[in-house]
Amino acid sequence: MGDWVTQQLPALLILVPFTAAPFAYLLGAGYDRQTALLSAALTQPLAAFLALTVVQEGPVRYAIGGWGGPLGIELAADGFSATMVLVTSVVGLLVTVYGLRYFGDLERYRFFWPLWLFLWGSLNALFLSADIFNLYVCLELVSMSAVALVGLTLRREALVAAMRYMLAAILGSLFYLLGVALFYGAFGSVDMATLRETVRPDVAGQAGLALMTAGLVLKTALFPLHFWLPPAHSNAASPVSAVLSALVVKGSFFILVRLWIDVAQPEAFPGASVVLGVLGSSAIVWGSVQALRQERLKMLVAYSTVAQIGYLFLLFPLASGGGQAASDAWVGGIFHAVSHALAKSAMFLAAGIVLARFGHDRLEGLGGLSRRAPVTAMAFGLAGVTMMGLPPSGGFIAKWQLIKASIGSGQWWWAVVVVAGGLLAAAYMFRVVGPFFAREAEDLDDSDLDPGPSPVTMDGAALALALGALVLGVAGQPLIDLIMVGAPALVAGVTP
Amino acid sequence: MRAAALALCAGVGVLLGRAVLSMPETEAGVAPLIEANLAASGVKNPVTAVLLNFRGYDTLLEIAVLVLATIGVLSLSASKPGTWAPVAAQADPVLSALARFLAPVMVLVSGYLLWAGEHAPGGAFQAGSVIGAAGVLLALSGYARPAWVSRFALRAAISVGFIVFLGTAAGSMLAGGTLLEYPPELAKTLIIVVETWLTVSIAAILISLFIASASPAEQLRRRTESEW
Amino acid sequence: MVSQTDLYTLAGALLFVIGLYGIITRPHLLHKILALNISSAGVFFVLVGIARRVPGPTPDPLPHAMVLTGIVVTVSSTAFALALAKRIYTDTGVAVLDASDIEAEERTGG
Amino acid sequence: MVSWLPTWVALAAALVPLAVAGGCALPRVRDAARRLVPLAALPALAAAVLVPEGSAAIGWLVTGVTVQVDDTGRAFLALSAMIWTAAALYAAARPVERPARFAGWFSLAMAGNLALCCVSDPAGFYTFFAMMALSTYALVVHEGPSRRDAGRAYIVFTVAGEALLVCGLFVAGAAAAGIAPGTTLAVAGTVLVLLAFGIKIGALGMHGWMPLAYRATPPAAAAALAGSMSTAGVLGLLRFLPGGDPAAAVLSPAVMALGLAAAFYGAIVGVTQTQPRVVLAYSSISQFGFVTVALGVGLAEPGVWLIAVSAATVYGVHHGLAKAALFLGEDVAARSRRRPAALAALGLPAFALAGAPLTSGAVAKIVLKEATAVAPGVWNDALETLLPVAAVGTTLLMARFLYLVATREAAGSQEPAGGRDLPAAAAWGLLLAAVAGALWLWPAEEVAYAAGKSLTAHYVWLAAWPVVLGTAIAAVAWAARGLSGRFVGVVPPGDVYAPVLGWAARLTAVRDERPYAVPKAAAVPVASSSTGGPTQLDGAGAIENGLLAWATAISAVAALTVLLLLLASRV
Amino acid sequence: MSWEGAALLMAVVAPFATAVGIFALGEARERARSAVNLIGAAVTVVAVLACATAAWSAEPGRHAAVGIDLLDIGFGLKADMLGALFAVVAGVLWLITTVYATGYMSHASDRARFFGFFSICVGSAIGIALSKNLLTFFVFYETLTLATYPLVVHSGTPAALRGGRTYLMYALPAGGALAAGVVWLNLLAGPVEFAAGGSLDPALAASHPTALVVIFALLMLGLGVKAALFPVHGWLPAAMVAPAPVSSLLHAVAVVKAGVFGIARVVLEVYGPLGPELGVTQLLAALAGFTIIFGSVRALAQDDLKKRLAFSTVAQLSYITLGVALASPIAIAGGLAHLAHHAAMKITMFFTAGAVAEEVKAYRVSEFDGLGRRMPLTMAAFSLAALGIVGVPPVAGFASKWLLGVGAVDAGTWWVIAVLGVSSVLNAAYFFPIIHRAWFREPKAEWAGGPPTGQPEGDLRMVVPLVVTSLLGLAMGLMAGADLSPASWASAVAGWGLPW
Repeated sequence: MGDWVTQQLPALLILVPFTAAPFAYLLGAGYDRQTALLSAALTQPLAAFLALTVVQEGPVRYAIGGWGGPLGIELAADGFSATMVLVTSVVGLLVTVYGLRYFGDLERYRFFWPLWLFLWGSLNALFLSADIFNLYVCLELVSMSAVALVGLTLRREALVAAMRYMLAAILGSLFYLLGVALFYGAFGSVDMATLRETVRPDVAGQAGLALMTAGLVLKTALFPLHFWLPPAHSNAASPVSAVLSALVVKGSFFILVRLWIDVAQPEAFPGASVVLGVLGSSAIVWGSVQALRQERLKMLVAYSTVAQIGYLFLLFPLASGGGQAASDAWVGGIFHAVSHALAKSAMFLAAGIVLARFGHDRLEGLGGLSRRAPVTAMAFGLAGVTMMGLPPSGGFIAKWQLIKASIGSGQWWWAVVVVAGGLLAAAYMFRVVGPFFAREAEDLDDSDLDPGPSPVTMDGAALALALGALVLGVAGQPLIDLIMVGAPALVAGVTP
Repeated sequence: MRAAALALCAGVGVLLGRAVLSMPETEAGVAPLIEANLAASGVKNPVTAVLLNFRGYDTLLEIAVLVLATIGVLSLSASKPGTWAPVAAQADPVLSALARFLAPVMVLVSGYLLWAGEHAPGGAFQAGSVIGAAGVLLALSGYARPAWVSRFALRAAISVGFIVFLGTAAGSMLAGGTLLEYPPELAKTLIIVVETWLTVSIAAILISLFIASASPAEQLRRRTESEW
Repeated sequence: MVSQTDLYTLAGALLFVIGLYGIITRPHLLHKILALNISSAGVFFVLVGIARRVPGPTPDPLPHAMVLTGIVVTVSSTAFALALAKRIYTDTGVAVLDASDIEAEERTGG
Repeated sequence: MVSWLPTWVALAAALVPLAVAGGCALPRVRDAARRLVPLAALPALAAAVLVPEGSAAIGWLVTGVTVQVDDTGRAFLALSAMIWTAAALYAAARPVERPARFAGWFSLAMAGNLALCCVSDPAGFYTFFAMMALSTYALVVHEGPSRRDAGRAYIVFTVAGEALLVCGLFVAGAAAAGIAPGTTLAVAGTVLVLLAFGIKIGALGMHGWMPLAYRATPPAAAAALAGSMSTAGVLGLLRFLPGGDPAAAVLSPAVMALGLAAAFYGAIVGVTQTQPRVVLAYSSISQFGFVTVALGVGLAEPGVWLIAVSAATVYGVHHGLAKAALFLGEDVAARSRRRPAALAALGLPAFALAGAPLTSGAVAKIVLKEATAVAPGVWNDALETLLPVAAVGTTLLMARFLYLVATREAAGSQEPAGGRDLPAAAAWGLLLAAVAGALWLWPAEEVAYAAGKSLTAHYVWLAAWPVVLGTAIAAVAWAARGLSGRFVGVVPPGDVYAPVLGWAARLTAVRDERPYAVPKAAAVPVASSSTGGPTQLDGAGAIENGLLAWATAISAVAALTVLLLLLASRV
Repeated sequence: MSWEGAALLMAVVAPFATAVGIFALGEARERARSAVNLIGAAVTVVAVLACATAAWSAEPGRHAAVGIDLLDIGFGLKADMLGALFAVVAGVLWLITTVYATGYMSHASDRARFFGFFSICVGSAIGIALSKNLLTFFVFYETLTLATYPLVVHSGTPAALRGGRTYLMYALPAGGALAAGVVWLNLLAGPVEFAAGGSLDPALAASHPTALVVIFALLMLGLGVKAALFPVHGWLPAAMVAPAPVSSLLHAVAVVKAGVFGIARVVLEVYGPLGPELGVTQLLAALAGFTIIFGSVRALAQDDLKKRLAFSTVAQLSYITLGVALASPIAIAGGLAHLAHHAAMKITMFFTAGAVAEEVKAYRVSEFDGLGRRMPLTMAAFSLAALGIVGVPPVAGFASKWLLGVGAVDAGTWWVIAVLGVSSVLNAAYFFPIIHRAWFREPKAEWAGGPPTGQPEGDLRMVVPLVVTSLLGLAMGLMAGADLSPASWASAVAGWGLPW
């Protein structure tokens, strides 16, 4: 049994949520939450198990239908994939637990569970796929479930935001698919392992890469293409916002990294990596500036996501040189993705509690929150530590690595951006946290909306995620070992 | 604005064309491999072989997309999901007569399409669409609220294809293979089983998509107050 | 010398950018969705064109399979997008994304 | 000398008053403790007599304290013990308000004063010196708000002195720790030590506090202050001036000049004063001028330092006793119903100070002459001629003092207050006896020699003529009151220092500011609600809205694609 | 793990665990909370004393240490003499402050939050003290930065929020500068350990002189903010809006000392001989000297007592920096001794400020006339501490000043002596008026009779701690020469800390 599970791990990670999804829909009211919980309770250990296997036995390959690439489709789990699957499972489990009470058995929110399970399964499928066309299907699955979740509240702003997101997502997928077509035309395969051997820096190939990049950048909401993210993430129901900011944007980023660092080599496409770095830096600055201007908590957090996404894209210029700096950047970028996932979901979950309790999330209305909802306030504050990149936190380790990479690779200007970004983050975080300690609790209007103290499962989920982000800052070594398993040649460097 | 957009699109077009033309004249791709393994796939049509066997996983996910889209649409729809909303108060007699005559024929046609899919273009999607059309026709002609259809039945119909597909996939794993690894001798049978149930689901999906989006606006409005 | 296949593929590219232009410029959601479908048709053209590049009579089945999968995916997403657009229209009375598009919408009489 | 007494006993004995001070702070035992104050200095007196020569290091105390018993220390310890005992007895006889409090600060100052006589290391000396000087502030201002100016004058000068002293002692301390400071630092250190103790002894330019403080302090405390505590400054100089260090020789002329100037300045300004105690203050300034001269001579060359030391010691003791007696006598005379007798008794310390024959003054002046005789070159003659002239000045001062005391009632300034006259008079009597006998019973042989010499005709004449001359001038001035009266009161007490003190007052005046720790919180107004993005639209907001518009955004996608495709085409 | 390792971990973990316990117990269960708090503080004291023992008994250059590795970063703790000095000060004073705070906060709200973050601050301070390398230090340093904020803004008044904002405006950029410096240094020299006599390879001074100077500047900027060095001292007076226990323990001891302690670590145990060689320590000394005078002058005219104390702190902290920056073991001993001495004296004065504010609602110096009659013990303790700050023997301040002065002679820097002299005068100028008002001015009518009959002069939970700390200050000075006194301890540190 045990080794059967070991063999089938990648498939199981996809099958479990995908099986749970239709059943959650089929069984409907009364059983959907249990189904989701059961699926989460199964998937999370599987993900942990996968990570363990990868660390112990190296990268895992899985030939679907027994054909293997390039004829068939393969699943592949190296350190990067396993990491993303793992963080997905952690965030997913806690969001599920949070959702149990957040949505309760409200008829209106019944659709959350099947949609969310679809999203979870699609994310796993995406992170595990080793076939660029299959990735297109995964992208569509992820996007559509995400969009459907955004529209879940049926509020007008939410619906418009969902529409905007939907169109952007489909367009992104089309660009990506066109790129896939060109790749196939140029190199005759859609299997990454094969492509890794055959890919050449010729016009068609680079054009394909260019198109895929454009589409994925759009889906990742990198500045200046972030137009769809703030409305979508801020108007969705909070658990949805959490998943979107924490995981969904990372999905398209994951594919970008695969294509750039793993399949193709950045130096095979000179200049483009710098473009991505510049856009990333602009995102850091612009997103933070916008976050500073917001007056609603969830808008601020959404813009913070826009800013934090920027850090991820520093990976491309920093890794392009190879060597130690590249592997520092590799660890830094992925570590940032992980810690941001944990912290940002914690923030949105906390924001959700605020909204649920006090009926609004106006910043100037949050005075005295630390008295009214201490655990919530603390969860938000702790998550903020990672956002600012202050030690001890995963954010700090990530920035530490990025700064090291930029100085180590002689591109010190990226380091300046990183430090400046940290200060800006501190500025907008304390715009939120400061008023928490204000004396006048009457700011929080006790409308009859207030359902009283938030349930321990919700507070607990938010706090656990925030603490997780902090723990990464001191006990992150295992994760780093995992990230480095089967790292692409370019960044394998010397294991830090 | 429009001028700028036009210029940009033109730019994309030109560069894209250049890239397309720069592709190698001939590129075998995986065609030879497909030829070589066609026999083991359980179907004669190479495209179907790719769809249902070599890259059956894509198809699995594609069904997932379909079911997901349906659930998404239903989540947006006004009336309680899965119920048959009254569409036409009373249909005109001609339409209903035509519907009564056509519906069985369409079911028959879809059966043929399903069977043909194994060697010629066709299969679950075509078959499902035809039945779906029949359902739409019935709905339009006022037959669309038969008492024997419960919500659960519709939900079951929507998801059964996907569930069966997943079941065979899981079965192949339990049988010791990998995901969707059909034993050659069983491949054909399994594929036909999956295709059949997919036909049911696709039909149900098309019908419910039609019904779900055909609901009066005031019902929609009622459900959009006091959100948090 | 541009071959027949190339023309076919180029047509696909052209369709793609035509759709792209429509997506940018047409304010009405329905138009945008249709434009998206035009673009995807373009992509499928390109794929079919690529399928023709194999030596020998029978085209490469893989791109065809991709196209079929792509079509289903596009159909699904179109369905969902349409439902969403309809819902927005019933709730807000207009089917546009930006407030700025409303008058543009009225001008084009969508 | 009892050889079995360890050296540290001296310090222990000197610190007995500390315990008394502690007692005075405790509400319960306060009244009992206050009665013990007159006895507090007796152990120190005993130690001065009994503890044998020697030194002992107490490592753990502060930064390591060296207890030192030698002839110099012994002399000052005995002097201080006598004066403090007399003063304490006198204080016990005179009612003061809040007596326990007075007794406490009194004992604390006493402890510091006595203890500093027993230590020789910089840190230890500074410790007790500070204890003495700072607790004296409480004595200066004890009689209430009317004394605030005097108090400020005292504390400003004291603090400055402490600061200068500690800086000077750093150098000494470094030297003690075996670190050789460079010449510059050594000289600087010497200057600092001179300035610091100069303030204590009211050396010229550092004397501003003395008249005010002497006038303000209650009589008993004033006696201790003028007689003992100021003299402690002399001990400080003896201990920490680098006598015998050639580096310091450059300072010798300056110091001698300073001393001479002080001697005359004190006399000239003093005679114009209108209050007896202020006159006494200026006489102290003048008298310490003589001591300063001796020290200046000592600095000139290594060989003569020891002579200077003994001269300074003897003169310090003589002046201390006489001055203390004068202060107590002034108060006795002011309160006593038999003023003529008191005035007569006051004559003794007055004449002693003037250096009249047969008084301790005559002996002290001879010891001083021994020192000035070895002054280098021209200074020798200068001092030879100028010091007797200064002695004339001293006589004038004393005359002025007695005149003021005698005529005070006419001035009608002070009513005889209550209190027990007899014990007070007895306490004063003790001091008078000390003044009369101290130098004749002094064990050191050079003093005995000088005492003997002072009885020879030559020295009687030398001692007598300035006094006679001075008395004559005083008589003339009294005769010509109309003329001399013009000079009376032209110089305010504390002369040039009035502006300095005003400045000090402004320096420490508080600026009125709202305190941070406001007890109650004011509520913050709740801002109006806002939905979606920011309500106010600045530049960044406008740009962002542009970016959020669909058309712009998708055009940006196209633009990015073009850019990347262009990059792609560069192959 | 050896008992030393256990002690190290316990010393850092105990306060954090206490914080968790306090947060968990929440606002309502006060009794249990106070119990947890006191027990935690007591355990911490035992642990830090154990660390001190370990440091004392270890032969020079070898220390007990524990740690974990992350990337090329080794997070770790070690028990060395220098660290133990600060750790013991922070731990012991925390215990006392806890007692005081229970009294002071007895009517306040949000006590769970207060005491929780308070414990975190202390834990971070002890972590700073026991950090084994620059990076661990940095981690705890930033933790301290953040955990202090909720305490500064605790009262929640607009003034408090303003103060908090000011604090962050200084602290966060400083953190950025520190981060940059730390990363850069780590890249230049590899993981930077703290080692007696400096851990940097002297060859670096030749190869990267400019980089080292810039890094030093960055580090000093980062540490200087907490050390309240001119011109980045502005936050400290603003932060006085915090409750008295915060001002007492954090803004007189833990937080600000963390800054100077960091400076000591960097100057003595990272740069070592490179400092004077590059000429940076001389500059640092000059800056510290200026700050001493500047802070004292600014303190002169402050009417608000806490603000006056804050400026005094600004000046006094620079004594430590100055001592560390002078190239003389004696001066260094003086500076480090002042770390403990100033802590004991200044905490007493802030305790007093709080006790007076609570008891008689007097906040300004000008309201102190005759207060000595009303609160004799309290004001006696205050006066004793004030004399100590002025440098009047035998109170602690004198011992450190003495060592500093003699060290200055040793280093041949005459201007330091001048600075010390002037600063003593100024210290007297801003403290003696308070003493004068309290003891020599006529009190208000209701104070004239002394404390209300039959009652103590104030809440004993406040009076006793401040008397204890003032006596501590006296003892530290009176027995400065004794073994294990802070002064001797500091001398021992300086002794082995300076091979050059």
